[in-house]
Amino acid sequence: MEIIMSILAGFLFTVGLYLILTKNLIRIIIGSSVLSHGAHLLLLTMAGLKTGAPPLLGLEADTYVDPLPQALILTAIVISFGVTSFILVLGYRTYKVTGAAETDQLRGTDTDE
Amino acid sequence: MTEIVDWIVALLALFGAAFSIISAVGLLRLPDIFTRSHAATKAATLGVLCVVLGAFLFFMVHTQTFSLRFVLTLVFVFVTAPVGGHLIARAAYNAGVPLAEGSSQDALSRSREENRHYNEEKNDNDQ
Amino acid sequence: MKYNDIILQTVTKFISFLIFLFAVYIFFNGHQEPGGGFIGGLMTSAVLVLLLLAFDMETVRRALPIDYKLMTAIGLVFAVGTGVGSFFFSVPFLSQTFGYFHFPVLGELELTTTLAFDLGVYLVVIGTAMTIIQTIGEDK
Amino acid sequence: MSNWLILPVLVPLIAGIVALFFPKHVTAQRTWAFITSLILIGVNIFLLTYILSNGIMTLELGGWEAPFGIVLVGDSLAVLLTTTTALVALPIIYFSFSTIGVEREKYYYYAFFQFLISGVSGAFLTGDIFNLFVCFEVLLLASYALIGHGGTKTQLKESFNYVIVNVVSSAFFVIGVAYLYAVTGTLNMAQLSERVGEAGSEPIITVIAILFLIVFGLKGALFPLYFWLPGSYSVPPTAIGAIFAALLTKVGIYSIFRTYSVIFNEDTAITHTILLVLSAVTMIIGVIGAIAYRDVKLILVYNVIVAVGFILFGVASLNSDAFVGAIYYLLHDIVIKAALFLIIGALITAAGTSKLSGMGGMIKHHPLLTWMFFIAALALAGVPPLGGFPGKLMLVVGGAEAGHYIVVAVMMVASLLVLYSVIRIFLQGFLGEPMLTHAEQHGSIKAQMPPIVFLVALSAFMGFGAEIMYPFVESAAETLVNPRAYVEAVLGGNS
Amino acid sequence: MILNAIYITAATLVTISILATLYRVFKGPSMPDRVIALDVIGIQLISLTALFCIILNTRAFIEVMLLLAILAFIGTVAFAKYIEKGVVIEHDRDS
Amino acid sequence: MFTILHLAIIAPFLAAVLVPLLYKFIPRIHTGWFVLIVPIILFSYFLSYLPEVSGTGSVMKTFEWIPSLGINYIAYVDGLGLLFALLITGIGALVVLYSIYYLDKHKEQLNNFYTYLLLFMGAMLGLTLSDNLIVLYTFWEITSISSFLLISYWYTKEKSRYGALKSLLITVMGGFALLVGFVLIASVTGTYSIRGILEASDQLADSPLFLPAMLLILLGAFTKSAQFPFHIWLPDAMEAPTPVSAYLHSATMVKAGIYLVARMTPLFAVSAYWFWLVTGFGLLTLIWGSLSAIRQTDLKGILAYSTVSQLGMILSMLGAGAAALHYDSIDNNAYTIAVAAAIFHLINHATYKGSLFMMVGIIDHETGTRDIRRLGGLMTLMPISFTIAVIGGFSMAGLPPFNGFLSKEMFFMSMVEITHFPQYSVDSIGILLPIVAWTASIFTFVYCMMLVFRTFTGKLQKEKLPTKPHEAPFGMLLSPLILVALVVFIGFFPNTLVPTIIEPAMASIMPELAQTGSFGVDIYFWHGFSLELFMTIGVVLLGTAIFLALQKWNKMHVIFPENRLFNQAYNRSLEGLDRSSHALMSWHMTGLVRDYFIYIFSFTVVLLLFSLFGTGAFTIDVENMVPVSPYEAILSLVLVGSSLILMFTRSRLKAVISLGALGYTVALFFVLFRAPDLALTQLTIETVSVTLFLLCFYHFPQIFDALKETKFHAVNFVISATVGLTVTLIGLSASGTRLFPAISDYFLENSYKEAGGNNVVNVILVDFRGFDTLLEILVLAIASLGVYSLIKLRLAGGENK
Repeated sequence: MEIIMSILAGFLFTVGLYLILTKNLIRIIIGSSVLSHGAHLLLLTMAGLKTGAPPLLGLEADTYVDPLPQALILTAIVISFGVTSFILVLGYRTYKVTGAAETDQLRGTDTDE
Repeated sequence: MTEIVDWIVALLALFGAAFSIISAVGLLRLPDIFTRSHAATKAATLGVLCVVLGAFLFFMVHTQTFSLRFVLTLVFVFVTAPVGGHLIARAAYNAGVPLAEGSSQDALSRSREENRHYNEEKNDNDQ
Repeated sequence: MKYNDIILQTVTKFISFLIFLFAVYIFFNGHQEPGGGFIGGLMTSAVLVLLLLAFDMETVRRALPIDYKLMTAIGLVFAVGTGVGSFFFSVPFLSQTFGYFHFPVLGELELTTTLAFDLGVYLVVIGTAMTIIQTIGEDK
Repeated sequence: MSNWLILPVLVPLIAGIVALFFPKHVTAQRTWAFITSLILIGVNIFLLTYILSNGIMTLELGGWEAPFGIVLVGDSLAVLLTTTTALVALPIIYFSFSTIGVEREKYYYYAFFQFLISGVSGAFLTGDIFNLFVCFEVLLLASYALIGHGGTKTQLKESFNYVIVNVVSSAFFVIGVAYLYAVTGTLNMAQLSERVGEAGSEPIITVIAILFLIVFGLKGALFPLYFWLPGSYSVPPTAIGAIFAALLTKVGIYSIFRTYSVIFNEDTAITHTILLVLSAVTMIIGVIGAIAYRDVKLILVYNVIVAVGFILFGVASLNSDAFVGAIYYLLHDIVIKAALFLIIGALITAAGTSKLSGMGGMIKHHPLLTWMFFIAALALAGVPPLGGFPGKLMLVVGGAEAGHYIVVAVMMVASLLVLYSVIRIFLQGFLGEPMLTHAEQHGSIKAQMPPIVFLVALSAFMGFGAEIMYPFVESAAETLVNPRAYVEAVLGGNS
Repeated sequence: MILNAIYITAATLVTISILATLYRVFKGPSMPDRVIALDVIGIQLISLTALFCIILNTRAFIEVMLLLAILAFIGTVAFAKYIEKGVVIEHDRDS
Repeated sequence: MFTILHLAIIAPFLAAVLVPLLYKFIPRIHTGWFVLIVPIILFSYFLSYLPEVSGTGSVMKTFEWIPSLGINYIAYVDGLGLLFALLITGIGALVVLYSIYYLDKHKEQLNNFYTYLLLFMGAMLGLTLSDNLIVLYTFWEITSISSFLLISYWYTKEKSRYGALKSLLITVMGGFALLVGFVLIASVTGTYSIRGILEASDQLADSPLFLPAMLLILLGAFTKSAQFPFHIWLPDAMEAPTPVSAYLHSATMVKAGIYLVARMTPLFAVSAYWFWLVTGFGLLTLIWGSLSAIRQTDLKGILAYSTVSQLGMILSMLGAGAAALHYDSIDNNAYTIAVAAAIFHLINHATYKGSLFMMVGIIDHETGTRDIRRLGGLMTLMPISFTIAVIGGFSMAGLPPFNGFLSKEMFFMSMVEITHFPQYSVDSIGILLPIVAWTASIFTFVYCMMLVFRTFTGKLQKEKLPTKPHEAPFGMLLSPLILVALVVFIGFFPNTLVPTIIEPAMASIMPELAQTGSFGVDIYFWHGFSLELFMTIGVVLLGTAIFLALQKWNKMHVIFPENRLFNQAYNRSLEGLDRSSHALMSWHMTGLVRDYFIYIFSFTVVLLLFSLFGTGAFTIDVENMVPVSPYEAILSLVLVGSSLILMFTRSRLKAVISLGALGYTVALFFVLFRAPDLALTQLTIETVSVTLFLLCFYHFPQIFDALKETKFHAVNFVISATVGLTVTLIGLSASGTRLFPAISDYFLENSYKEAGGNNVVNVILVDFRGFDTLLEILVLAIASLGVYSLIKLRLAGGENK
């Protein structure tokens, strides 16, 4: 399973980065979202996919899975939500103000004023 | 007792899975959006009903807990699935998605004419 | 022509109340079962989003006149406040404590300072999600 | 007592939160920001002196013992940096009063600013690698908000690139943490240090070290990861550009300092060679950039990159002299970059353009500004006895000690070209035929002078008063050379 | 043991149907088709989660099921409104 | 301790701070008068040191500045230092006096001028009176900078700025070399104190760093002293006001290099490289400078090249003097004469060159031009100036009875003497040395004659002069008159200088020899019909011939075409640097974020894969892995499928739908891996995000729907796939190398006991790692406020439509 998960994470990275490498703003934003999914899955995998109960002590199981990475991923998910929403708005503001839907239209800092 | 329930649960699970498959096949094979919507909502809800019921029984027997949340889930699915199906179908119709070729009549054709101007998002519909 | 979303709106009225209760439940139960401030907050925002979807910005605003930016700030105050308290008790920053109290009607209940912290999280999450959605929605 | 250690993070945090409640009262916002920055400086200086006499200070947040909870570690290096941060924040805030514009001030400018400071201080203090990530996100989000703040065309053009690059680097940060956790099973830097030490020269750790180098290099604008920097630092208003140039890359560099001295100190052959080569190339590419452009902002921005190379050269040299040099340089660079950005901001205000070709003879109407720039430029190039010198000297000493003569030579050439690049601004912008008569001046810069003078004086103090700073710098370098003390302070030496 | 095998088979079947539904998301041809497919995926996910609960013998995911039900609905509504009107949240419906 | 000596040294700096105030508040009095006090007081103060340092004495006062870095301000007055201190303050006083008349108080920005000048004076004093190398270096850089400021004093002139930049770049380059050289020395000897280093000189001599350190220090000295080929900055520095030239280029700035060479002689003179480099470059500069001087038409240009040339001469003498250090005692050590000659000439050069510069300044001031093609016949109009010019010029040419003659004789003598030196193969090729010296002297004679006669004799061309020429006011003539008086005085009574100044200075240069007795220097006009005398006569005869011939042809440029090789090299390299760096930058800084990512990812991948396989870190550990269930495999396919849709879709709505599907699948994976909280969060966030995407789509344009240019991009794919592969490989290796147990058991154990929570993940979030969460909600808050201000705050310069 670790192999599959690692490959999956790698695959999500591939897709995310491929999208980021395109010039289209929306695709880039979506790419960043995919990328963070990949990172989260990898973090989960790296913590070890131990068999055990979910870390709820109320279940009174013998073994539990590692709760720490879950907390970390939760933090990371929430952060990437914040970032994604910001970048989304940034993207459309950029489009509205500069008229650029592709990053190659965002070149040149000195054409202002 | 537990054994029997377990078998029932297994059976329910299989049924649910079968419904699920049916709905998926329906979704794949049926000719247009409206018929597909039918397959989706009907079959899937039934599938979910079976499986969740199974789980409900399973835990009732194994952990002696009666979890209201299973029921709540079912209620939710049953309340929302038709509304969702309705909304999409209406949206599809208003967005001008064509009916299957064999459809005999389009009951809402007049209202569709009136709604032309809402269809600016054509590009969303595949090329 | 206008669409009437009677079906949607009726269902929403019913459902959103249920979800909200569920969200509050999940929030309070977060220390023992899956849930907590984040999920509770997000679910509450989901309710609000549903309301916005079914009705419209103005209607919802009239029904719930909340400044979500302020809500975010208040949430932060809650979260930071539990930490600042530690200065007065000379325990490390953000130390949380809990105890079991007996209440007349409810019986034995656990009360923790983390609840205040989590409430902060809850408020911030709602505030954030709704500020974002509202500002985008309002943008012409 | 140890709770004091949270204050460098908490003070700006609370300041920012409180500022959220009255966004439209500009005067109140200003006063509040100013007062809290003053408090922040006081707190930091107190901590600094306290640490110097009592040794490394730790704060186990929430009262959870060290490897399990999050621990803040205040060693000299960290607190020196937070202090410098506070010292730079104050003048920049003051500078903002007159330059940033009331509109921006009404839209949470000071709150973002304070959150940025909070995140930066947190990144300096934290002793937990994941918490470092979170602190990074705080400062990044604040920087995203600031870089696009106001939403002018140029700003938006660059902010998107900036944000997306940092999003990618954050993703890499997360997977770096993931790998590290897989191999070592912990997040606490002190315990990481121990465990990596026990593991010996495990090759996978080297790979992870390099991944972290890339992640921090991206934040720190190391070659070849600096591409995002020039655009994004040159577009926002001066005050924002100043705080970015002063602090943001430094956080990345600090993280390299920290991780490479505390955690990845076992197998240095590969990592530090890479670091050495990269630092040299970074210097070169930075000066090339600084020379290539005729836009004052861009010239300065590329100088930010040069400094990155200089400082990392100290890390790559791996001896205590080099570390002393790197820390001196790092601290001074924070101050001088802020100063130069503010000066350039005032210059642009006065000249109405950022192009060198459009300005000249500023000395005629703005002699004080001229001399401030001149001194700052010399300090930047490391001309004694100004503030840049002790750092540069010790870097050379350390580099020579380590036998990296070629890089020392590169560094000297780079310094010369740095001087060339800024002196050109002086010659064309400040000297030369005045382009504008007094009546044509584009705006008064009187209100902008106090922070500039303060920062330049601070920079000069860092040169003349190098002796006063030395004990702090030395003990900071000590923790880098010998991370044992750090580990023991955190883990209590018993685990 | 055989029970477990049955559960796993059921789970596998449901996953296969998800995969099939995903094909509909991919294929379209119209946007509402995709949305319907997504809605179905949501519902199938509920089934799958319930099966996981059984397989893993844990009650931990009941909330997940409930949430899936809620969110699938919200998602569907949002998509439907978007397709129909181009705008998800109206500013003021009465004006 | 901070003593009066320290105070004296930095006094000019303190005065420099006062100057702007004086200028501002007492505008009626020429600021120069106030400034004049400083060098006069200092001069008399340093005179008081004469008795103390006579012989081998010295005074040392330590002020601890940055002791931790080994930087102490040690003021050290010995013969050499005092000589310079007196020159600096003495000539300084005269220059200030001169400038009071030269610079108009209404037209000039005197505050700037005197601030720079005082800065410079202080720097020179500090430089020559410091025992600590770093402090010396500090002052060294300040001289470069203040001379930069002085040269660019008339800042509106393009040429001033050009000259200033040139001198700054060249001298600072030398300065940096010097710094590294000092550091190298200190890394061997462990101290920055010159005293200490001299004591450890044996240690240094054996070190492999000896040669690099020496070369670096020489580079510093040569650039400062305008030695070939670094002399190019000096002629351009003539753009400075003439008092500045008189000061910097006669007595101070350029002599700093000489000072350094003299200072370092005891340390490095044991090396053959030192001998040949110093002597060789000195002579090369001497001849190059004198040849170049002839080509000049600008009076100051002539003086500039003459300075270059004379400096070369002094340096060559110092180089030759290195031979003396190969002997243990003064007896039978004929080479000490070279050192004596060097010091003597140093003083002489300061006197006559100072007066000549001032004379040129007067001419410039009174006639409005310095071009010798327009000048001529001023003798009758400006008799006093003419006298000054004659004395100064003849002294420079080496004619009796002036001091220049004496030192020139000694120069010849030492050059002849050095050919007898038995080492370094001087006996074979050394014969070149006197020949070069002699040839150069001929040209020196020629340009001196040009200077004097082309200006003052011949026909007066009034129509070519911008202003009507007349003699300068007395105040302006005073300083040069004092200097020429010195020229004459020293010429007649050279031996007054010997015990007071020359011998103590020699003792500093040759400290070990000085221990063995007196140098016994005796300078006199007539020492029989020696070789030197014939050399001088030859110089005069041939020089006169050439001068007259040149006079007749008047086309010296035909014989000596203007050679601007090194200037062009400098200009071209700066231009080239500018252009190529611009080209390089615009080539790779395309402004396109995709390109940047390509660079970044390529770099990342190369580095990571290299280290992964290079160090043998790659392992796969199949042992401890969790088995795969069929539905897990299929679920993975779902994930792959939905991301593939994302990758190739052309419709943004399709993209968002599949993004939603992807997110839901990820949530399901969280369920699979027993993370209920994660699954819940992921689901809600995914839904809210999808809503957000849909909301934002309203604001994106219609054309945006069909995502343009979606054709498969092979390069992008290869790069992203490699990154993905790397991530996978490292992931496999990392999960295959679990070295330690995770710390998480603690959380499981203590979650209920200590924190009262059963949901460990939640307890970690709000309690164990509550700080993370605190900052995390801060992130959220910033994001929302950021979004708010992005949308609501629209400043001018935004919004296209």
